[in-house]
Amino acid sequence: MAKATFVVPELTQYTEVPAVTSGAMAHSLPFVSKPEFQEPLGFPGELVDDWQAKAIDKMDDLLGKYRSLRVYLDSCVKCGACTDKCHYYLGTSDPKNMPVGRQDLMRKVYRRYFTLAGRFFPKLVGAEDFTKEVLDDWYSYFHQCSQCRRCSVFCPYGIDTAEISMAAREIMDSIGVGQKYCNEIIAKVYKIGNNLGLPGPALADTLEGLEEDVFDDTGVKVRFPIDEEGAEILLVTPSADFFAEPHVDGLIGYGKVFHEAGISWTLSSHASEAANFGMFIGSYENMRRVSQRIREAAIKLKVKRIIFGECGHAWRVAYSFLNTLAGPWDFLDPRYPVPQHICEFTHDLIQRGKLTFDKSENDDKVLTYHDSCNVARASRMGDVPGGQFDIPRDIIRAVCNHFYDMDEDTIRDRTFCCGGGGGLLTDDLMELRVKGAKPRLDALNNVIQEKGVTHMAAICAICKTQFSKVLPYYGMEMDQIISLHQLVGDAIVLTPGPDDDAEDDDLDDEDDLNEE
Amino acid sequence: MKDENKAIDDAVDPSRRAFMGVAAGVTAAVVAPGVLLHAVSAAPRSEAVTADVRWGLLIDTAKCVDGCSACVTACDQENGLDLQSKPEGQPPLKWESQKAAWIRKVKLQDNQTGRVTTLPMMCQHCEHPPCVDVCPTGASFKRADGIVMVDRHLCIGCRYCMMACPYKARSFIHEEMHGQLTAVPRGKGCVESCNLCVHRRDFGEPSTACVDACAAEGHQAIVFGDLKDPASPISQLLKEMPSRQIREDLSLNTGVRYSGV
Amino acid sequence: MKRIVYREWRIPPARYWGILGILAAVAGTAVLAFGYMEHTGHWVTGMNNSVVWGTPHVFAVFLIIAASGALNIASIGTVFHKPIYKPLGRLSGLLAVALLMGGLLVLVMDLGRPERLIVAMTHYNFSSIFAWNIFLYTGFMVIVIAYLWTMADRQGGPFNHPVGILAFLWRLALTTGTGAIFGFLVARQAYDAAILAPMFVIMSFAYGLAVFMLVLMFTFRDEGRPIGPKIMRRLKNLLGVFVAGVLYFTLVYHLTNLYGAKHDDLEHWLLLSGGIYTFLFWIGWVLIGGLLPLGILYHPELSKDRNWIVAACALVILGGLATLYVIIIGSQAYPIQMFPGQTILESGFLDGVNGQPGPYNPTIPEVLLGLGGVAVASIITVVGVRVLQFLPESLADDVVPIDEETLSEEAFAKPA
Amino acid sequence: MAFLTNFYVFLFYFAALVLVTGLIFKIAQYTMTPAPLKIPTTPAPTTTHGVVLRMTREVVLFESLFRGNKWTWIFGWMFHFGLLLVTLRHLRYFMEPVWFPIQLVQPFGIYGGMAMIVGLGGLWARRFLVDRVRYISSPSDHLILALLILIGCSGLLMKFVFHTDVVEIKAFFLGLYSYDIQPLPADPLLLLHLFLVAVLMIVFPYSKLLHAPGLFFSPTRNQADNPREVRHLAPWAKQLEQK
Amino acid sequence: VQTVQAEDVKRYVVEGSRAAGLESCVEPTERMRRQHMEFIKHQRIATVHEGIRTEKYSLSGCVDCHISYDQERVPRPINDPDQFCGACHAFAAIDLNCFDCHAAVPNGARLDATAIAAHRAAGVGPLVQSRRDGEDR
Ligand code: HEC
Ligand code: HEC
Ligand code: HEC
Ligand code: HEM
Ligand code: HEM
Ligand code: SF4
Ligand code: SF4
Ligand code: SF4
Ligand code: SF4
Ligand code: SF4
Ligand code: SF4
Repeated sequence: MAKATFVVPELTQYTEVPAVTSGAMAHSLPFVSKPEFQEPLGFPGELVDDWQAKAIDKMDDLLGKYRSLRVYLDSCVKCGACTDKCHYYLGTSDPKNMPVGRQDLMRKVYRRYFTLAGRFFPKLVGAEDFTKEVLDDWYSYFHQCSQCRRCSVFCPYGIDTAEISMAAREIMDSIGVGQKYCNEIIAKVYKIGNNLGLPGPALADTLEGLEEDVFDDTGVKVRFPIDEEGAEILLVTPSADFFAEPHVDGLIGYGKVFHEAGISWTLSSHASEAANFGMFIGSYENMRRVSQRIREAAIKLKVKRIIFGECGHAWRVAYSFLNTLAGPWDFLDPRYPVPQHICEFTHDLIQRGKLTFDKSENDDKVLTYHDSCNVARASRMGDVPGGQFDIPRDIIRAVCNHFYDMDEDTIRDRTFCCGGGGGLLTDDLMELRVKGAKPRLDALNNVIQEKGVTHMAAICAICKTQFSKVLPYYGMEMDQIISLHQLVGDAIVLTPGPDDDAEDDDLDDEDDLNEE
Repeated sequence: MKDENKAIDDAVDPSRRAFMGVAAGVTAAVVAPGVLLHAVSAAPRSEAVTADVRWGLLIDTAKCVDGCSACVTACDQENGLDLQSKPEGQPPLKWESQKAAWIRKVKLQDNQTGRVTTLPMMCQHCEHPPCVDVCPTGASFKRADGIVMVDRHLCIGCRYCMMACPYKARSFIHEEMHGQLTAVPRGKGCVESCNLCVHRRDFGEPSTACVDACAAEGHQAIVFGDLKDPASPISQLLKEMPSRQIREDLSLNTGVRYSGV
Repeated sequence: MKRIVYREWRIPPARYWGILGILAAVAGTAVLAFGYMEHTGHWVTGMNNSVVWGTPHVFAVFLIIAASGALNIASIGTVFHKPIYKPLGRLSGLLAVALLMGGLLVLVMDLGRPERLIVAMTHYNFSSIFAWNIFLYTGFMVIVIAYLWTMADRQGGPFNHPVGILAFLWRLALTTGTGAIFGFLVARQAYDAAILAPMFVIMSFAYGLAVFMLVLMFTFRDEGRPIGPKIMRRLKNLLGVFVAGVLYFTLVYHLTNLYGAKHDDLEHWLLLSGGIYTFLFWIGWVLIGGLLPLGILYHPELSKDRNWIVAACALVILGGLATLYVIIIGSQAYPIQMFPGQTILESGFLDGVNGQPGPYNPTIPEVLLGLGGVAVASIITVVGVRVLQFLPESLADDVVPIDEETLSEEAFAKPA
Repeated sequence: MAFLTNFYVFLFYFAALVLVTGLIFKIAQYTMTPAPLKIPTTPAPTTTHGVVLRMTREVVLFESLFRGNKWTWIFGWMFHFGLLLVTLRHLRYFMEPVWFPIQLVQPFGIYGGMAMIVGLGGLWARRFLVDRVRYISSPSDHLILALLILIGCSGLLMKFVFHTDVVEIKAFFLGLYSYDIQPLPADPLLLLHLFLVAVLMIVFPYSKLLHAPGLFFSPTRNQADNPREVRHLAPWAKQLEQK
Repeated sequence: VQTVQAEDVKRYVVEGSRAAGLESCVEPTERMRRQHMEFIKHQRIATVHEGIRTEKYSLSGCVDCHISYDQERVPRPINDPDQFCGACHAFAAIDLNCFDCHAAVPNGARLDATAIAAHRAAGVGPLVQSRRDGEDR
């Protein structure tokens, strides 16, 4: 178990709403970005001199660009419905982690500079000057929001604190106060093509290794192609899928599904990253720049369809924004939505009876499913609202015998964030991540106790990384979190391809040799 | 504006006073006989009724004549019940079962002796009225002087009192009313019953419409009076002749007594 | 013990709105009927000065006592410690509130002056059982809502048992109170029986349970949630017991009436020569509402078939309506005996001339109004199960708690 | 008397001006600001028709709040529904002849007034009792509640205890339409009621009361979930494209 | 429907009614305009429950004083939309249901045939008969 410099909360049967403890998380902040990570994104390297005026200008600019920001800053009535909805508040009890508390950090500045009441009666309406202290609060607390949008579900006006966090981060970036983790990664994408900075050849190597592994395992040659021009499908998947556990098992699953579908596909080294960190920092320009890589790859590889692998934030950008940011997609096959989610693809095959499963392969597991927040609340799958809840569950039921949902209040669009989303998946924020995971783990623990659940499936790279990291803090095993497509891959019954036999023989020979 | 209103029609004014029954101008004298009789002799009550009196009726069935229904007609007229009109399209028999009646004529035959009796039935003004007990809002109430009536400003038309009354004395107004008498307001949706001509009581008149009518017919079968005053004619008569309450078994101590049943 | 998972009723929106639409249409026609009766006056109904309460009251009283009976399920779970009924508690509470609302609405809509409802709520005559019932009904509503809260909210857990007991007692008082509306009418012979109040209680159990079972089976089947044979068997046996109870009380009621010579004539009339009322008594009350369902429920084969159980529940409900028709309307139609030993030859009014019963023929608006109450109760139920977690996810045999009388207290301390 | 009347005449012209121009300005501002990205909170309807339905449910039933917090929902809904009834009832002061539906709603308006007070009371209590809500409340939040409660209580007192001359009030307001000044009855409660109403009208476009129009412009609620089918592009984003 | 201009909403007392010729109502006018409903509600309890008939706020008293007549000398129902109670209540949109039950014109006891003849002779026939609200017209 990882050692903690903070007190790990006890899991409770139900997540109780804690009493307000002011300033409990004021010390939590991520490393500040260095100039070298700032500049590629078009941001000043460090805090500019007249930052206050610049920030207000930037705010004015954003208010004119984003209706969400303007309406949300005006409309909140402080009804309090959101106060107990954020997992970070529930885990840390810091009132500035209540969604409305977080918004108010910006709202007080907005009121001071943009409303009559705030200009004349600041005390009355809680308006404040944009001071250094306020800026510090911003930096701290706007990096304690995973942009999960749980607050927006319950707010009577749909006020989405994520929008406010994004705007705040963009304002801070614009005056030179960036967060290292996000900005460094985005810079890497520009340079290399993915978050992890894996160059093309390395990727090809890894994939080759995968092909071998699968072959060893199953005796069937399942291909993991990259940069193959003319393939039918371009698969864009989070770079974590290329090597990290449990992600990579998901990638194997996709490969097996494509194999069974008999459709040609390819990865791209140019767009080897599904996640788009531009969203985390609220920067339309950067988000667009990252997205354009996918367009370029699709054109270059002459694919007909684009499919996204398992990643929550990636899917939000893909489903909701890709058409806006990198569209129009008129050069792709119009019979398929652009883009599609790998789950939609698999589900469709299952529906059409194209896949055969041996469910008993998964009998060693009792499953539950974690709705990743950006899939659940910011996007969709299939053609009816709510498909994003049913399609993954249908798939799990098709490939497993034992499945139980967690408490109704913590799944579907009420799902709790894993605690690591929104650009916070960095070790400098470990305390926040551990505490923020508590509400989700309370519910998980419940089904573990009551239904004997052993594993939780998820379809988000961040969730998987976050859980494998924080589960041990709570006395669970890091491998209790798995990819949904790992389950698919494990249960799928593969049909040997035409070229399998030959190699099979080789293999047999090898085996014989080994035996001898 | 006031000045304009002051321009009154002088010709109308005096006769209007006549209706009020306050002044007796020249015109009033002409109009008088029918109208004023009632009003002039009236001395409106100015203090609350008390329990010093208890109004009641004594009905001598021996004097009540088969075929006569003067009391019923009189009550209908006095209390404007004849102003009810059958709603269009309602079958007459059904209407019979729905229109309000405060008093009714009943003809009985003794199963043993075969003797035939006729008598008028109205609210018996019970001392312990079940209708009052059950009324949820207290609309059905007993006045201090023993009159049981419905405050129709409170009545919600639930008809529970009708369920409770052992004498079927109460009626529900099933239809919209027009042209009501000033003295007897009446409207759709409330329950009502004989109130011993309460407006006459409060204007100090000596008897009820039914009593007057019976007397006018020369039958004198009904006597009205104060049951608490030993000197009143009704008390005297009650002492003289045997009388009983209908459904004595219920011990309601009715204010209406019958002799000869 | 496994935790019971409750979940909103998640049928497809089209079907949900379809159901709501139909119910709203029924409720809408009831509103029209109300408007018609209100606008023209009550002469358009079959009610008159002899039969003052008609078909709407049959429906209203049915709904009200069924409300109390529906809560019985929750009581059995909480008060009588039968854990197998616990998963049904929430639905039971919801139905109780819904049916009561439906019933009261019908009562109010039938008032001669419904706009004076506020008068009824601000002026009380405490010698009137009716006025008490207003408190009983509103109190019931509040208590059941509190009870639902204790079942659904974690913080409510500790209060579940006490509130359950209170609800149970209140419910008995309520049914007794409803029965007493009739019981105190000394004027009417048929109501002059002490047994009426307990009979209403057992009737409420039977009708409430029948309605409950229908709703349970309908909602579960529509969404494909499982109901295991174990709980089904328990429910149907319980229904059988209650139906038999109603029959038993009916027997006692008529025997005592026959025994006391003073009601001979009434009994003779009702059992033999009462026309429609005699028919409804034998065919509706005894056969449809009693013997037939009993036959089904205890038949070794039929009683295993869900469709037959549904049929039995429906028969109990139909029989219940017939029963109340006989009790409420028959007893008014039977002439009041004002002059014992005399025959009324003529009367200026419907006094039972020659022993004739009072006339009453239900009219369409009355029936529509009554059905409107049913529709409103259904709407509340449907919306309730849709937006809140009333229905358990499954009642399959392996999910429902084992029913052991001796389960430790702890099992109850934490409601699911 | 004449002074009072003139003061109120001025006050109401001014308040109405502020309210109307303020609201128009705000609404125009909201309309003109683009929403560059599709951000409906899903599951969301996929058609405009569905969005209308969702918005109706939000406005009429406060659906999200219902899911969020039952107590706040009960009180909040009571208050707003009461306020709606009261407003409808009040329309009688501003129209002649009075429309039939407004006539019908009169008696319910009174219950609406009571419900409004109860609702506001509950909402206010929560600002003291729940620590989280106490934390987020600023003085203005309390003041607005106080203002509304005072308006409601003065109104109810006029209705039930200290009657005022409704007919003259109506004449006063009808007169305002045609600059034909009619005397206003000088009943203190009425003057208080009207003064506070004018204050409410003036602060409306400058306070959180903007939530009423705001809801209709909230992108998480008013967008259809169809980004894959329809390309959604804000004008300023289009310019990026041309670069 | 009558449209009342702002300037003439002041007074509702109808021309040709007895009130039109008098200085003031049973209470000062300002008071009546605000309080009349309280007065008559109080009166109705006193009358119905205690039998007190002399108080000045009797509803039949209001009708008697405020009623007006048409050319035929027939009284106009007081709750008509252009009559005293009716006009004001329509303006203020207040439901006035008293006259569902109460006579909206002075309507005393029935006259017998001789009295009617006497009235005819005196030339006040229609006037008196109309007390039955047109019943005998
Ligand atoms: C003695 C005759 C008389 C009786 C009885 C009477 N009123 Fe009046 N009423 C008047 C007169 C005269 C006025 C006009 C006073 C004025 O112009 O200032 C008036 C004015 C009014 C007004 C004010 C009308 C306006 O336009 O300002 C109201 C309201 C009113 N009466 C109601 C009633 C009610 C209710 C009753 C029954 C309790 C009643 N009145 C009984 C004579 C009477
Ligand atoms: C000056 C105009 C005016 C006239 C004339 C007038 N009323 Fe009213 N009346 C009102 C107003 C205004 C109210 C309502 C006051 C309030 O808001 O409570 C009212 C209320 C009432 C109420 C209470 C109604 C309720 O639902 O609370 C009654 C009863 C009533 N009036 C009877 C009469 C009768 C009877 C007459 C005719 C004799 C009459 N009024 C004439 C203005 C008038
Ligand atoms: C359902 C019928 C009904 C309605 C509606 C009704 N009343 Fe009455 N009212 C009566 C009856 C009946 C009496 C009793 C008369 C009697 O006992 O002489 C009465 C008596 C009165 C009296 C005392 C008699 C008098 O002439 O002064 C007053 C005052 C009165 N009502 C006021 C009102 C007012 C004000 C309203 C409307 C808000 C109203 N009533 C509505 C039936 C009604
Ligand atoms: C379309 C119309 C409106 C909608 C949908 C709406 C919705 C809401 C909702 C959902 C809330 C939060 C819940 C609560 O605290 O009650 C709220 C609060 C509030 N609303 Fe409205 N509202 C509307 C119009 C108005 C108007 C016209 C007013 C004022 C005159 C108003 C005054 C308030 C106040 C004062 C609060 C805050 C209550 C508190 O402090 O807790 N609303 N509104
Ligand atoms: C210019 C606008 C307004 C005028 C002229 C006005 C006038 C009045 C008057 C005269 C009454 C007394 C009604 C009676 O006696 O029957 C009243 C009552 C009342 N008013 Fe207002 N008012 C106004 C605006 C408001 C507003 C904006 C609110 C709410 C926020 C409000 C809330 C109430 C309430 C709750 C009552 C009591 C219930 C009722 O009688 O409807 N009023 N108002
Ligand atoms: S978006 Fe998620 S993390 Fe951010 S404030 Fe809302 S609930 Fe909290
Ligand atoms: S739920 Fe919405 S309106 Fe309520 S306090 Fe939170 S952000 Fe503000
Ligand atoms: S008037 Fe006299 S005699 Fe005639 S029916 Fe009546 S009580 Fe009998
Ligand atoms: S006779 Fe009937 S209505 Fe009359 S007092 Fe007795 S119970 Fe009441
Ligand atoms: S009908 Fe009227 S008087 Fe009779 S019980 Fe009901 S409320 Fe009372
Ligand atoms: S006392 Fe009067 S009200 Fe009663 S029956 Fe006789 S006439 Fe009718």
